Amino acid sequence: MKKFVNDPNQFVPEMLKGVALANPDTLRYVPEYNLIMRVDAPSDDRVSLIQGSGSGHEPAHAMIVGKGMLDAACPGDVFSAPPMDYVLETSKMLASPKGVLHIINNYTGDRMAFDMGKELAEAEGVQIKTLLVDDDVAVADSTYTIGRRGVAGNFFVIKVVGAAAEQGADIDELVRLGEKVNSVTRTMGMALTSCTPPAKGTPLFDLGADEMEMGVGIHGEPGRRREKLADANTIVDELLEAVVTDLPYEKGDDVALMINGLGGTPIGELYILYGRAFEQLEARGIHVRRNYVGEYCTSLDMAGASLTLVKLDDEIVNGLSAPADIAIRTF
Amino acid sequence: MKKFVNDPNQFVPEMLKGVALANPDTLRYVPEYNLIMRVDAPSDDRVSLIQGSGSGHEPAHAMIVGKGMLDAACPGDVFSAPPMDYVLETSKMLASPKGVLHIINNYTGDRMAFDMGKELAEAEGVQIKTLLVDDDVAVADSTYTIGRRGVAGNFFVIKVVGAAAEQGADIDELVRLGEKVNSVTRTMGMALTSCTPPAKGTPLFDLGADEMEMGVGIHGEPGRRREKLADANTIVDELLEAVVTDLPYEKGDDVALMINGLGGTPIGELYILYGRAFEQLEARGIHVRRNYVGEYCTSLDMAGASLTLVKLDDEIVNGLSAPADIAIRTF
Amino acid sequence: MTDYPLGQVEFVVRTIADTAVANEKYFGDLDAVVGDGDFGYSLARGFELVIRDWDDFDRTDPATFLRKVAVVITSRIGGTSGPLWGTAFLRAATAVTSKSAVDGPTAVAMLRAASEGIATRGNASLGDKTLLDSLVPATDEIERQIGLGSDGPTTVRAAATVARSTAEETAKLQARRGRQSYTGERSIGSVDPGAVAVAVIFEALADTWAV
Amino acid sequence: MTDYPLGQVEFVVRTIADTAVANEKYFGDLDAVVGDGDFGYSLARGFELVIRDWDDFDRTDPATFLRKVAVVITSRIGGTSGPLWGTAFLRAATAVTSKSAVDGPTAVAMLRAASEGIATRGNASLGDKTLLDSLVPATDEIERQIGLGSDGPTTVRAAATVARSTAEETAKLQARRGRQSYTGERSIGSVDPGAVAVAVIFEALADTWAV
Ligand SMILES: Nc1ncnc2c1ncn2[C@@H]1O[C@H](COP(=O)(O)OP(=O)(O)O)[C@@H](O)[C@H]1O
Ligand SMILES: Nc1ncnc2c1ncn2[C@@H]1O[C@H](COP(=O)(O)OP(=O)(O)O)[C@@H](O)[C@H]1O
Ligand SMILES: [Mg+2]
Ligand SMILES: [Mg+2]
Ligand SMILES: [Mg+2]
Ligand SMILES: [Mg+2]
Repeated sequence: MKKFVNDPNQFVPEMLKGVALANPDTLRYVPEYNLIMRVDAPSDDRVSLIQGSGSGHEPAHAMIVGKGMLDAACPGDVFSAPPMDYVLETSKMLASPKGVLHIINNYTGDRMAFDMGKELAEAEGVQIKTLLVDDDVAVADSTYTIGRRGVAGNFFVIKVVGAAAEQGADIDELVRLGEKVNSVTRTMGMALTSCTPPAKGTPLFDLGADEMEMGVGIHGEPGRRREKLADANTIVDELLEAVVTDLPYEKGDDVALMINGLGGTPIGELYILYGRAFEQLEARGIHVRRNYVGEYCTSLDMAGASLTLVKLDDEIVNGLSAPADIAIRTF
Repeated sequence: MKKFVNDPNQFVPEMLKGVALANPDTLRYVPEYNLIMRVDAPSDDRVSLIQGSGSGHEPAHAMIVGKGMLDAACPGDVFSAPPMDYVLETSKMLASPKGVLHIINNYTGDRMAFDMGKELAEAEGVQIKTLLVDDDVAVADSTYTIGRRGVAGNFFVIKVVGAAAEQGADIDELVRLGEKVNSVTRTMGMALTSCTPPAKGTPLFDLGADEMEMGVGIHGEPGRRREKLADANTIVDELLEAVVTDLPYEKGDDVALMINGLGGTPIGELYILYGRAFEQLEARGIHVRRNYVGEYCTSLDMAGASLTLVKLDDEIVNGLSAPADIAIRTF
Repeated sequence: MTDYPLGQVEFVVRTIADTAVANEKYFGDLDAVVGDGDFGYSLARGFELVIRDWDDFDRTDPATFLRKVAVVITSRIGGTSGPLWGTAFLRAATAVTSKSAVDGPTAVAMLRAASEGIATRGNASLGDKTLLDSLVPATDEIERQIGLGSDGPTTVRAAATVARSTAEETAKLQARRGRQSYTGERSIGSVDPGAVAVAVIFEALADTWAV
Repeated sequence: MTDYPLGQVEFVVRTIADTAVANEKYFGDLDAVVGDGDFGYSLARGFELVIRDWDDFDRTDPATFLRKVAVVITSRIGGTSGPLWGTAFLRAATAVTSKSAVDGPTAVAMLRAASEGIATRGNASLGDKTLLDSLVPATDEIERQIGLGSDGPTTVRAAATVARSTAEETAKLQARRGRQSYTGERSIGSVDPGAVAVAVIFEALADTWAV
């Protein structure tokens, strides 16, 4: 395993500690509950936004805590939903008179932990609502599964809801806004390589030298199908076809386009994907008004990328363009 | 080769095109010379800052063109200095009455290309000065080599000089400032894995499963020595010892600390390194006043990291905290 | 089982905990085939805490003991397994409330309660390719053996045999719950990690069951 | 060489270009050992352009032709090789200025001028583990063969043999120039890519030299 790691069981706590040390003026780390929170939260004037999910998706979510985005993140271990306890304690610590909003990606484990944590926190007087993100088009919404998975699209939901929360919007308004953003957001990802969880020490799955996994999950779950490795343009075209036809996005639509790296792919390659996606969208008459090229929701060290579209309107654009102050920054 | 690539020979142009498409309001791409430039450059009020080097180090340098940083980048192919022609034409296109500043990393190929390009451009009336970056402590300054290599420290030189250029500083002042920043900046990097240039298609060198390369160059050049793979803390301590003792940085110093990912290492791991480096510096009485955790100067898809320290004073802090508007951004 | 004041209840819990810790890698590798590989890690980290706090659990009666263990599991195991296994222990506790010892029929009632808790919490039915697919048939077998008048070791060994064979048979099923379910038909061909974990636990019990 | 209006000069340039393109991978792999792996790519991309523009070069005389080729190489080959090889071609051009054909002694003068240009531009001396370490001894051998009255094919073959053996001997040297030099003593044990490229070019010339 070629990783910067000391004790694999301390991988997540050491990472969180690093994030807090790098942002002493804005973030606080509570080791008991894997909690990263704004130093100025909870606030009486603001609904508290909490996101929890497995770790290994950084910068999601521990590194997007800050003014204008999350009030707190309580990540679980790598690729595991946080224990119910973390949800409960985080909800209590972040309790605001305006309420607490749980923003969760649609996975069984996360939903169970948040459901149980919510119930217990409510019993202690905390007001809580839930926002589910399920933007992944790779997995069909069938009667068997619990529905689509939540992936990189959570960035857009959190960004828009975070901007409104910062303005003092009430919790029902935030739920409406978040559900709206989620409803116009679609993503599909693919993997060129597997990823290696630190505690496992070996790749999660095997991909042949000439294979790729289309529709891979952000926890390395297999996707739609394994295909023969293709060139960058072919990959973009396939992702785009799946995403565009799903909502569908139509001629004349204004969209945000995200090319999200999965952790092991350098940014130069992401811009190659971006160029192709931009041109293909223009050819379909779909206009890219905002773009996001980089890492937003990763799968540890996986080489691969996901493509997200968000259909824009004025309300969403306002939220996306609002300032925010999080750990991920350039200067 | 697990990469997003179409024709490997078009890797760099396609990437540059993507960058320009993602920043239509601020950047222009001139394919003939691999040139990415600000749409508002050259300006009569501003010295033009140009950086050229091999590609494969993204975001350096094509993605740090913009207000407050570079006016243009003319990257060569992956890991190859740009041809002299690109330097010449870029210098001519960016000619400002206040002059053109070449910021280059200290490598033979880059120096030759820039020397020749400068000579020819000067013959056509362009005023040019040169700023050399050579922050890498891995390679000793001997009579044989042309001296230290320039690596991730170039970010700091460009950031501070870029801020001053934006304020209208004249070219001699920029040279003074850049040389000062360079003189208090030191870096050392290390690799957990090799990297794979797209045109080569196979890893540049072989590293055993239990080996790492200390002091690796950003073009995958071998470093000080190959060592047995160690844990994150041990690696940080070794990098830090080399960097701290080189200037040396001393008790009571205020510093900026950069943990730079080499392209294949996820940001979660970088924060583990940051936490350790921060604590070890504090233990030495050296105070981290600014931090930079992420990718600034990479080696394609190499897993690895470099550690940079900059000794701060008010002038440098001013330059580092000035705003800038480049392709790499979060929103 | 002489070390355990609460006898078989404690012995069973301890065996589950030891088995979970000892099989971290095996269970994780099973989950990596079509899942996300965290099953072994999640169980091991949670049951490690059960072992750490072992001496401090309130042992007033089996129900109290099981309830305390359930809290640790629910609150500290991440992933889907924390809520599922925690619920199972909680429901088993409820089934033994106010009894000071566990006889055969009570054991069956506890196992049934645990299965129903998992089914409810996970919205899962038999055949969905989950741990229920070995836990339920193994429980049926225990009930059958008790009806036949078998002794403890015979009963537990028979349950282990059934758990193993039904766990192996989950390979034929398509996953309809958990992360594996996203893969649709590709989940067919590999066994369910949860169902195998149940079999491994029953086998560990059978290997050491005394009376 | 009947296809070439300028005879041997053109034939040599064309052989260098063809060899560079054909050996892209080989030269790149050599550079990857202790350098940065771009040598093959850089040469190939540059000489590809020489081939592409082949018919359009001004062929007024050998010097003009070489100067035009030098501009393409200097301006379009990246890395260290662009400036070095461009300078070599430029200096060779100067050495043949105002001559309409190239005899033996002129060829030697051109090669000497090229080597000196490389040495100046790269601040390199013999023994620094660069292409000079095969180019200079090969030039010496050509001069010796001309002194012996050898014919063209014999002379070129002898030069190729010397270039190859001296290129192999660079493995013993520690690199003092170029990216390899950063590795210090670790560069000992592998041949210099530039020196080998010179040998491969001389061998290609020897294989096809007609008169
Ligand atoms: N909804 C569910 N209901 C019942 N059992 C489930 C459910 N989802 C998963 N399981 C069981 O849990 C096991 C996987 O656990 P774990 O890896 O911890 O969860 P996750 O799928 O969230 O990664 C599966 O093998 C299966 O036996
Ligand atoms: N300073 C120099 N002087 C002369 N020859 C050099 C010098 N540096 C490198 N070379 C030659 O160039 C070859 C490497 O070329 P190339 O890979 O294009 O350059 P770089 O070292 O910049 O990657 C070396 O094998 C050596 O023969
Ligand atoms: Mg999981
Ligand atoms: Mg090079
Ligand atoms: Mg799992
Ligand atoms: Mg090279």
